[in-house]
Amino acid sequence: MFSIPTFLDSFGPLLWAARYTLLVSGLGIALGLVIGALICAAALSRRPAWRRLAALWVSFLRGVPLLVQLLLMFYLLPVIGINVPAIAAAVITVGICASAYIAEIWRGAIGALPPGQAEAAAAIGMAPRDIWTRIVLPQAVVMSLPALVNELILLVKASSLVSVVGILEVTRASQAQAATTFRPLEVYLAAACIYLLINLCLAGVGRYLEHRMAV
Amino acid sequence: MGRTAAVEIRRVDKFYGEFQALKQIDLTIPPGKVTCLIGPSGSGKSTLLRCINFLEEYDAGEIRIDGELIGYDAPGRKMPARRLRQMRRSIGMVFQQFNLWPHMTAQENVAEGLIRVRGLRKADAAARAAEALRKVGLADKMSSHPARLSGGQQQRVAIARAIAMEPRLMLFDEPTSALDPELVGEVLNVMKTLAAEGMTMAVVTHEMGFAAHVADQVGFMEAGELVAVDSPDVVLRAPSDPRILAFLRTYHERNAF
Amino acid sequence: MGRTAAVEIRRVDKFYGEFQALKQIDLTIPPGKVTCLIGPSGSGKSTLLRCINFLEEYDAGEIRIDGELIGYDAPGRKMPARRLRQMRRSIGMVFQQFNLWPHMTAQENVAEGLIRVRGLRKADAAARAAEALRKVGLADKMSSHPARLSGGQQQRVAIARAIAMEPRLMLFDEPTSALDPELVGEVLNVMKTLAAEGMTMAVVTHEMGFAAHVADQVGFMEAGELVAVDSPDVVLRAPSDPRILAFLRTYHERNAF
Amino acid sequence: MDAGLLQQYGPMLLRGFGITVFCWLAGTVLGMALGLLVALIQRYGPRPLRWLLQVYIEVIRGTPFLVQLFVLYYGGPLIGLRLDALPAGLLGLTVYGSPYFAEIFRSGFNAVPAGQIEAARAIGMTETVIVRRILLPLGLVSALPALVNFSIILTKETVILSIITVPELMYQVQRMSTETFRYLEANLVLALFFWGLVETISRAGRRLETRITRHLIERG
Amino acid sequence: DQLDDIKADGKIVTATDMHYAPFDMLNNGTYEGMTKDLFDEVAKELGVEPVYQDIPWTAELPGLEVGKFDIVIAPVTITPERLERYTFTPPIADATVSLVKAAGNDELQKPQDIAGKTVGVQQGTAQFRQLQSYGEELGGVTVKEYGTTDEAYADLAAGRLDAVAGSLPNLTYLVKNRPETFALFEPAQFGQPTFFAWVLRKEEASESLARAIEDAIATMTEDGRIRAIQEKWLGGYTELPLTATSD
Ligand SMILES: Nc1ncnc2c1ncn2[C@@H]1O[C@H](COP(=O)(O)OP(=O)(O)OP(=O)(O)O)[C@@H](O)[C@H]1O
Ligand SMILES: Nc1ncnc2c1ncn2[C@@H]1O[C@H](COP(=O)(O)OP(=O)(O)OP(=O)(O)O)[C@@H](O)[C@H]1O
Ligand SMILES: [Mg+2]
Ligand SMILES: [Mg+2]
Repeated sequence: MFSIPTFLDSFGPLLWAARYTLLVSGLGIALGLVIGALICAAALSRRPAWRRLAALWVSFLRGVPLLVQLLLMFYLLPVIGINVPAIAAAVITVGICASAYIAEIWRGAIGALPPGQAEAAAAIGMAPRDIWTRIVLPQAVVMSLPALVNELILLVKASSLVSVVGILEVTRASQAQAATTFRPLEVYLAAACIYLLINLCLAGVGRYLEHRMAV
Repeated sequence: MGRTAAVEIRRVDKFYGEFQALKQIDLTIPPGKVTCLIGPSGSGKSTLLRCINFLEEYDAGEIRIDGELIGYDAPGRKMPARRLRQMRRSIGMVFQQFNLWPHMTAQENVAEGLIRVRGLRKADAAARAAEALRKVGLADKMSSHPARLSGGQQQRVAIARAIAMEPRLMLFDEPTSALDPELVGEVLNVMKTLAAEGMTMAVVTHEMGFAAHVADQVGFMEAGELVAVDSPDVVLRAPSDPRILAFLRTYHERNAF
Repeated sequence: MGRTAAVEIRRVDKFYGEFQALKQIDLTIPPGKVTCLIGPSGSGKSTLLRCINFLEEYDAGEIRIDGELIGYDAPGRKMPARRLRQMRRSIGMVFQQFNLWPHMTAQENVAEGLIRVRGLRKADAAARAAEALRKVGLADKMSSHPARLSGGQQQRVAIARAIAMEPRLMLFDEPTSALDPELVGEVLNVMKTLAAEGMTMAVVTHEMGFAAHVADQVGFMEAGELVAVDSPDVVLRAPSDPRILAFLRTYHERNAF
Repeated sequence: MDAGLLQQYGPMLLRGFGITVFCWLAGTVLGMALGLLVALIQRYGPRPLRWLLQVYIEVIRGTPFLVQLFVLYYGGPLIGLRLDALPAGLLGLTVYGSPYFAEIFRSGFNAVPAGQIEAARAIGMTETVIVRRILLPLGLVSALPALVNFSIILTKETVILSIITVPELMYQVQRMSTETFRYLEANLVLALFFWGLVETISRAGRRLETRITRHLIERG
Repeated sequence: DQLDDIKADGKIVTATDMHYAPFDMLNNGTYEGMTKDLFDEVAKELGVEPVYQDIPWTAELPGLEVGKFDIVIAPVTITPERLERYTFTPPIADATVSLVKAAGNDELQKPQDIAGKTVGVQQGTAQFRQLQSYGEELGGVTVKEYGTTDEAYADLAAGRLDAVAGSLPNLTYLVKNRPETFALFEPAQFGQPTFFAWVLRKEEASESLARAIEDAIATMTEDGRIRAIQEKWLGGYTELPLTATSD
């Protein structure tokens, strides 16, 4: 019934494809965190224009499926004369999409911070950038770590969508493998193991940080 | 420490929605002097203090630090954030609820402003923070986080944090509420030294003895109004206003033992 | 109000990691009496109070409320949560940092325990909460959330919240730190009434006058040790221990004005 | 999109959208409930159970929904578990969402200041009451945006239900595009429907957020 | 002109969904299959280098339309509707719809036996249309649509389906790989003869390219290369028409 050799044999090609999963999600995460912080800052800014921009950003990127965003990036940008290599398009799209979710997570955590702490910093004339990076974000990041790790894990899995622009990552490789062996169950389980491995690492880092940064 | 600062408060109103927390406040805080604010709970003392560094936006009137209007460029038009920041750099504040940063140790709490605002190098800031903490008797708690400090220890970190910045104007909101009498004495001495060095101070306090001993002038607030401002001799030792008399009566009864 | 309660504390130790916050504390809090705890900042007063209702687990010794050991069934074995809860229902506490529930109004803060723990109906609880808030002078702030209250107002809500529960034993951790002298006098009166009605009270305070006037016995703590326990006449008015003498000196100097 | 196309595929697409919304709503509500349960057991339960739930969280959270659904639907019959597409889809969605919700609740709980829970414990409130009256309302303040976030992500996970032949929106859109080659229109329809759904969810979330934080974001 | 551009570049950019055995497969990340063997030869005839890209089926035709690649070399069934919208090369394989069942299912022997049964098929394919009309002929067949054939096969193995309809080459390859699970009907085929071919944009600039490929395939049919490739992958040879038509 269940073919263990197929299951084991799948790991070779899938692990090879995991390079791209790691590359796209890794860079996507990095980009998402940076842009997410900026968008979150904009969302909490005093200036209505910034706030509107952030709201629009979040609304668009959460509203339109990542698949569609990728297709837009890859198939529509060339129409207006911008051509990006597949891997760059994938990383940028994934990062930008993640930023919207990350910004919302941080916004929530910041909402739960006692306002007195930012006040104490503002009262001595600290620049907003410093208040942000030294007082607000460190605490918000710790507080939101579980939700953030959630999001990053989702991002690793969502990176499978980049196959539409021709990148052979784990999910795509497993589909290919399933189609040659006609044993999708075995192959998909192998793929699940690889995702699990990556995500366990992420969750582990999250737990570790949570532990270390807890005060 | 630079030149000292003076504060002029003119006809300031402050509303929270319908509720008027400050009513036409007029007060001059002379440079290099200690001004104490006393008055019943909820009378607007904290609100007034917070208006001085514009943490709270006042709705009418003017507050000038060394002649410079704080918060507004012109009536109703806020000043650029950059200028406000600049002005705040010479103003220190100790909050009623301390507002320590929980993710930093006592020492880091004090050093942070020195590094980010005064631009000190890390090592110098750490040394100065240690020095300030020693002054308030916390040499052995420098690497504790606020959650592991007692109430009085937290309050002293807050005081050290403000003092280390060497502001020209210092706003204290009940800086000794969580301190034992001995420490109150010590903080009082620290403040006397600072005053002697020319720092301008505005202190909200419930410790009449503290006010009587350290203040150059005392303001009495009630229900959003500044009822009286004068030397402690007048306001505390020989008050004429019946509200102040009532306010002080229980105090004297209780503290003579 | 039910039968009054007595607390017996025997050889209690408390460690935070390496740091010993309480050292072999021995103290009897007699029923229907007011026991004040004074001492320098960081000496372990709050910690001791928090051990009494087992918010802090003590590491050695025994604490008995009316003869019943709190927290443990036997040395090292914790009591069932249910029994602990039962015991806590007759113990009230006013926290040094108030710990009000920010999502509830002042009135809701007070009524919550009455409904959930005492089992009162909503309307009755609201009425009793209003009554308690009136007692501490907050009739006009009943529907304000804590974030909109001044420091002293918050503290009074915390006091009202504890008093409304009519516990047999009350633990006050600096219940007047944010209050003005007039209010301190009022709270003192409230406490005197409660004591007269037979409530047992343990009060941590920095207000020596308060302790001198209201306490039946005063304990002086230093560095985790209970240095002296006796009547206020002995501890405050005629102390022999040099540490207590030093502690009180600045106080008297300052408060006579 | 021309009128003929709309006439031909409109009803089908609408039905698909209805099923999508139903699956999402049921999956979110049930997943949130299960997640809350998991988070509470993690906080109060006995150690072995907590450990077990940790494994549950990591495994379910760490593997793709597609695989879970595939194993449940196509692998289940191998061990005698035979479900129809819709029940399988709902079960899958609920289980899939629960660890994410559990973690969000956990982080919300962690953000509640210890003192406010102590104040409740000190008067002898039961933990159930503390959870209901203190922990949840205060935990929700910081958790709400993350909850809304994940609910929105779940809307998109519903498209995966198409692989087990649940006739939801994606299934219908794919059908339309393979039959008519109107890929752009098909994707546009998909995007529009999802955008509408997501926008509704985030608006509702914002409204709830302002309601529960109104009293908290004043001075400390 | 597209052909000129390709020649100038020296390479032709293609797209195919590399999981459609035995046509397109990824073996440890290396592309192989019948399509590749065929197109390698075609590219040789054109005198250019082939560039192979793995693009999911759903993104192939849209990508072709916006010019992301020159040609879709995934085997696409020729249908009248598609002929209206795209230019097809001559057929490259037989696509006639066939049926597969679970091994050991003796109840089903010939295609007519599916009357009243549940049959799976890939969504939106030409095979789907043929299955549907065949079902009507037989007086009722429950047709279940799947996103990819993999899921249909999986559901057949899981016992929810009685049969799966697909193109003969695919099903042959499936049964060859998992004889213990799947078996072909006897005969397997039931529908109109249909064919797989490759797809180009329907525009003037593509016409010369289409003709060049047509010529290449004709040459390859003549010199027996097509036959060799078919035998290698399908285990037999079917003669194919030399122009793209659908009856
Ligand atoms: N955000 C707010 N919204 C509404 N009312 C407020 C707000 N903040 C403060 N108040 C009210 O303004 C009044 C003045 O408050 P303030 O904190 O200045 O009092 P205070 O004199 O410092 O009192 P205390 O000695 O108790 O600290 C109080 O009655 C308080 O209830
Ligand atoms: N969680 C903790 N971890 C480590 N040390 C702690 C912790 N909590 C308190 N301490 C230490 O225990 C000592 C006693 O603290 P406690 O809060 O009981 O002091 P206190 O007498 O109430 O002081 P204060 O008058 O300033 O409130 C202090 O030195 C404090 O730093
Ligand atoms: Mg105040
Ligand atoms: Mg204390």
